[in-house]
Amino acid sequence: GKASGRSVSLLGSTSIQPFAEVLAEQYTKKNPGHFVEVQGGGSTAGLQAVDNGLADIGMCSRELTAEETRQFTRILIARDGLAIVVNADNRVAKLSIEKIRALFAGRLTNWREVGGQDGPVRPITREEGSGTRESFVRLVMGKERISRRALTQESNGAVKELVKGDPAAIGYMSLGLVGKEIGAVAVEGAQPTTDNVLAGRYTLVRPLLFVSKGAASPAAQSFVDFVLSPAGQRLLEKEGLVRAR
Amino acid sequence: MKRDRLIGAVLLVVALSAISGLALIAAFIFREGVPIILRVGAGQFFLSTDWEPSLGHFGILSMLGGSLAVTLGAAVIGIVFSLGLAIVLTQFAPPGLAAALKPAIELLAGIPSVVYGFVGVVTLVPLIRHALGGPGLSVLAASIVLGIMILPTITSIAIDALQAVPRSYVEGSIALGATRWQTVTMVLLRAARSGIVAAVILGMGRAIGETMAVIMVAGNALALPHSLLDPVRTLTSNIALEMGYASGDHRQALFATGVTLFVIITLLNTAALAVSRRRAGRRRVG
Amino acid sequence: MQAPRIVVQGFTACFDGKPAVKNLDLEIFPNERLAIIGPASSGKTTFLRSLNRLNDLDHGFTHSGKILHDGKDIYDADVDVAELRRKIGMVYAVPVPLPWSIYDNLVYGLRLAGIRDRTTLDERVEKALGYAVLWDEVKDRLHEPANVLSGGQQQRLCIARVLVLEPDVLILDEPCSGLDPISTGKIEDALVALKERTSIVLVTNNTKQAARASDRTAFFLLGDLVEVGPTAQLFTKPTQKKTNDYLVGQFG
Amino acid sequence: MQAPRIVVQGFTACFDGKPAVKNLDLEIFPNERLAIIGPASSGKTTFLRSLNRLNDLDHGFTHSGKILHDGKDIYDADVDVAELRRKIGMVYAVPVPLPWSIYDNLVYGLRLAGIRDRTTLDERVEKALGYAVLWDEVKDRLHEPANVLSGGQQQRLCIARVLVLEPDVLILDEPCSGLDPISTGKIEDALVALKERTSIVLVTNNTKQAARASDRTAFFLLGDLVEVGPTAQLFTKPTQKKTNDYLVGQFG
Amino acid sequence: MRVSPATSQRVAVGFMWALAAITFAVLVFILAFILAHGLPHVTWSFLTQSPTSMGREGGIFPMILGTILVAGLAVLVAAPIGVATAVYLTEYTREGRLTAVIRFGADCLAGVPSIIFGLFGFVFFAIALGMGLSVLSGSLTLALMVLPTIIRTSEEAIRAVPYAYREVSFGLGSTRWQTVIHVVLRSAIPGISTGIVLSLGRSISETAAVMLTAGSALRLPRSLFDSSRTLALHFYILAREGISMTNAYATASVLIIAILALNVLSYWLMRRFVAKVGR
Ligand SMILES: Nc1ncnc2c1ncn2[C@@H]1O[C@H](COP(=O)(O)OP(=O)(O)OP(=O)(O)O)[C@@H](O)[C@H]1O
Ligand SMILES: Nc1ncnc2c1ncn2[C@@H]1O[C@H](COP(=O)(O)OP(=O)(O)OP(=O)(O)O)[C@@H](O)[C@H]1O
Ligand SMILES: [Mg+2]
Ligand SMILES: [Mg+2]
Repeated sequence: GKASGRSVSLLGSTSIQPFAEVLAEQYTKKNPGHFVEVQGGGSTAGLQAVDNGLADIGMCSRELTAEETRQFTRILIARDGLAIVVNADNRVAKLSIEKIRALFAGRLTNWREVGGQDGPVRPITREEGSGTRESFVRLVMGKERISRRALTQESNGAVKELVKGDPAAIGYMSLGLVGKEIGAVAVEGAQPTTDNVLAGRYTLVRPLLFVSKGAASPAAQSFVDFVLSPAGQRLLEKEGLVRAR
Repeated sequence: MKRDRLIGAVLLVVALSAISGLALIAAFIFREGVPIILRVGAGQFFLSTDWEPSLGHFGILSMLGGSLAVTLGAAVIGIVFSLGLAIVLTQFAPPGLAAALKPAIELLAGIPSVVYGFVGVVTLVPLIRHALGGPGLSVLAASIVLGIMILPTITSIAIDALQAVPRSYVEGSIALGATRWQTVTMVLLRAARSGIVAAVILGMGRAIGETMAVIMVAGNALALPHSLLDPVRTLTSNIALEMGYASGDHRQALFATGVTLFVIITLLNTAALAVSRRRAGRRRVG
Repeated sequence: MQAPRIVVQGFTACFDGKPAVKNLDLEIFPNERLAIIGPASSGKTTFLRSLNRLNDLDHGFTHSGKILHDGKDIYDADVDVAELRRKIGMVYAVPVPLPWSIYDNLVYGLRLAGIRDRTTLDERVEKALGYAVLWDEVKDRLHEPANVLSGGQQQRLCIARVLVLEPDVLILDEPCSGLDPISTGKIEDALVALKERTSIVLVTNNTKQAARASDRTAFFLLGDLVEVGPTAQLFTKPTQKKTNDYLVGQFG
Repeated sequence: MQAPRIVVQGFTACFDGKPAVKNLDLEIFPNERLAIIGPASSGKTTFLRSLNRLNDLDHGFTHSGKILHDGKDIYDADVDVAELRRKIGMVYAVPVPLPWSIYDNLVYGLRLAGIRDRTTLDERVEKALGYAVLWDEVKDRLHEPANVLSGGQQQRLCIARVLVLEPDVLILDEPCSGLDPISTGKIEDALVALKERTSIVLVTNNTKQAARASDRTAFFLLGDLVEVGPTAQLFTKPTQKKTNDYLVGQFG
Repeated sequence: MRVSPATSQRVAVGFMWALAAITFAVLVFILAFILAHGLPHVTWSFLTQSPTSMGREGGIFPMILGTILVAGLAVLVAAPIGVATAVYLTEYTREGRLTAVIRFGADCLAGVPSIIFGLFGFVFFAIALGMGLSVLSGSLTLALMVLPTIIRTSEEAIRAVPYAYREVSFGLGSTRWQTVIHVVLRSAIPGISTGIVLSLGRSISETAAVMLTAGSALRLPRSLFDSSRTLALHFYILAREGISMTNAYATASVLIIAILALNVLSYWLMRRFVAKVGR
């Protein structure tokens, strides 16, 4: 619910939610008596919640639209690489953006066409409205649409599980969550690493945002300050994200 | 006695308020959902397979097809298993064994749907992927999981229907030299037909309304399925998947999906009720 | 006297271990009408249902002793129970037409016995309805639902449904208990005609009906066969005090 | 002769418009045992249940005519029905102990009447059990569940449960129909003792019981009161042919 | 050749027994699968600690509390309304258009999918009534959802009380209300409780509706207006986000054991009820 006094409520992107939880945990440890409530729901839901007062801070894992930028205060808390992931047995190790787009659009339907083994391609996408998906569409798909035959999963974890089990699968997900059981391909020649993101070599990057309506409440501001502080940023980096600046 | 009348009035008010919940639900869902159907056009909304909310395309035909496919699949599995169980438990199992097995079926109904979905994803889906090909997440997987989930509903109503057949019919048939199985097929199933049909319809209602398990095992692709091994998205998963993110028209379109679901379920329930009422009516005459 | 059709020897029937019929000895002859009377719970129904093994349906049922049908124990393992039940036709206290047409009710037993030939079916149906004094009343509406018939007609239909199978023994459990005097009369008339063809065992709680409609009468009490003898004799000079007490209405 | 306790004047009772009791005139006197006999569906039960207005529970029930209890029409608007039902105590064909202890069954009516005092309750219970010839059998187990009693004991418990309320009239609907001869005898004995205290109306389907256990007998047929008179007279020389037919067992 | 009736019976019955065996094998498999993976991790500290780093570590105490609050409150709200409705339907009115309407409403409500309840709860309780994503929104939504079950089972339990009991009670001079309280409800209570326990089970298992109404906050709720995550939703999130499979299994085990316990309880109540009413 709507928080007051020394409590802050956050709602929004399920991609940011895990990190926000970790931040909240540390924050309340440092500031006893403070209370941080973190909820999922999705990037857009986060914006709405802020708009209708359901939450103090919205979490958004995509760039704001022009209209949204006018409505909300935007706070960049970190950046996240978007990894293109395939099964561990898949020989394909690098792809161009053009090829990725073709694979997800359903124009390329056999792994042989991109240098892999003979076999069908099964793109896995995220649900409509997810920040990850919108970033992916903006960064990769452009005007083209994701194939309607693509499997839709509602979380990074589910995408990962599916890619882990299915040799034909290709998906996209938060770089910080890839782990070792699946492969992340190099895009346009750049390996998906934090360093490459920082250096601007790996181009599939999206912002992770906090948004508030007007000026944040003092309690909310105090939490945001913590997140942007070196301690907060270090925490995020430990979780696999790329710091805001 | 006057006090009794007052109490009766109070209870009536409570009963009506309980039921007004339904009206309230209908009102809210319709208010949120109907406008967009009108705006997009019913033909477009129901008959187009193009669902691309970011571009303003709202067509739910794929989801209708998906719901239909998994519901029919679940019904087939549910019917076969439930009828078998109901017949065995009421006609062939020793009373002690039947009494021990019935709570087990109820337990099956108590398992949370997220658990069904989860177990389906980690066991059934890889099995299908390896044995039959395709992504595993499929109409087939969803049908099996849903079939198991609605089995308790169908079984328990079918058991009631079979038990409602007068014992004298069974005895009459057996005294004329029928085996138990002949009695089941020629007398019992015929006499209990409407009850069983009602059970199946209600079971299908359950299946079409189930959400979490389906999200996990159906694959949620937006295309109409061509085979049992294709992934599908159902009406319910569409709502649950996108609700969190939706705003504006998109959100309304999801409510419109809810309206569709609501109407389908209400039709199914009415059908089930009509079928079972016909049975009751007939019994009174007989 | 002819050889008995059914011989019951030391037969005991129990439900869940509790005896309902105790150590019964009784013979049923061809072409006789045997009435069984006795107060409630004296084991009359249990005995009848033992004759066509209908009690087997009850999981708590056990028995000892023998029931010989034409010399063969009906409880032997190699007996075809379905066949037996068609030979020992049973009619219940409440008429129970199956929820189908009159005709379907009548031919059900024949179809179960594997008879499919339409002409045979029709012939047998007409004959059985004749014996049950029902042909005239239903011949024009054989394909109407059986439950539109009156109670008395339904009961005669149930008798006809059994007669169609040409049973050796016809057993009836209080067949007139729900009927009016006129229907009762018709059924009693039918029984007179039928005894030419089968043995009849009639359980009745109406002693006057037993007196009217039987050749011999057996008196059951609490699972025991107290006395059996020619009807006229049993009603006028019973040999047992209990029989006398029952007949004068001391209890029951 | 004393003034009648109950006067029934031109009373007709209908269910869904169909009369079950027609234009009945009958008087019930203090300290008498009135038996009501008649075949099934002749309106005996309907009449009894009209006396304590239990028929009111049935939505299809309508009535005309009067039933006066101590001069006051029981169907008047200002009658306290609960009070009336305690004054006209009813016993049913099947013993229905409520699923509680024997004691709780017995004091339920008193508690409803607002009596809470433990000593009064205990006294009344003991007295009522005495009249119902049950005290000795249950005095040591008043707090056991009532349904562990035998059928006959349960029925006497039901009688005691009514007697506790010290009713003006005790109405019994075939109270012995499910009981053995010994229990039946005990209940008939209890009725003899009770007539000193209340009027008794006993519906029975056993004409011999009516002959044994009543002072006057009324014969109902299809909703009509055919004949009423002293028991000895009605059974030996009935004035109506129908009564005679019924008594010799022509029908029923 | 005509297959003999005895043979076809043997084949058919064999087939149906096989179906029954498969069904129970599935049940046993699901239970064993979850419990085998999860039970070893269900420790005292797992039950009593708060989760850390999204539930990757730590326990599930806030979810246990949240589940108890959301499901308990739902039943607390629904039970009196449901029982009162059942009493009205069975004791205070006769069958007619009104009862038909009420029953039809209840039947429809019973068929409405939980996701629709979720949608409704979200727009009505959370937004229109301003309760936000909270324990209260969630439990009121669930209350509406389990109401039909409670009405139905209470009605059945009440109808199973022999009509003769009521006649006896009226015959001894009771009013309708006294009969309802002293005779009808007293006898029907075990049956009614069965329905209530089953509803509790349904509330605990529900995921879609609570996800949209009670939210998914990980912290202990401080009041009914705070969001709280239930066990079922926690399990879903742990498993789907791939946060921690061991904790997911352990959470599911706790959930399953709670459901098992409730089923045993309802079974026991039902046995008592049958013994009492003597059906
Ligand atoms: N299916 C059964 N299970 C258990 N006990 C039974 C069963 N059928 C009969 N009994 C018991 O067996 C005894 C004899 O009952 P039975 O029905 O044979 O008597 P009856 O003479 O036919 O009585 P009625 O005149 O009431 O029909 C009774 O004590 C009865 O309770
Ligand atoms: N509650 C009711 N609703 C409709 N009709 C009823 C009701 N009670 C009795 N009747 C009808 O009223 C008539 C008289 O029935 P009643 O029960 O009074 O007869 P009875 O003499 O007590 O018969 P029995 O000896 O079978 O108990 C019957 O035709 C019966 O069908
Ligand atoms: Mg009998
Ligand atoms: Mg009666």
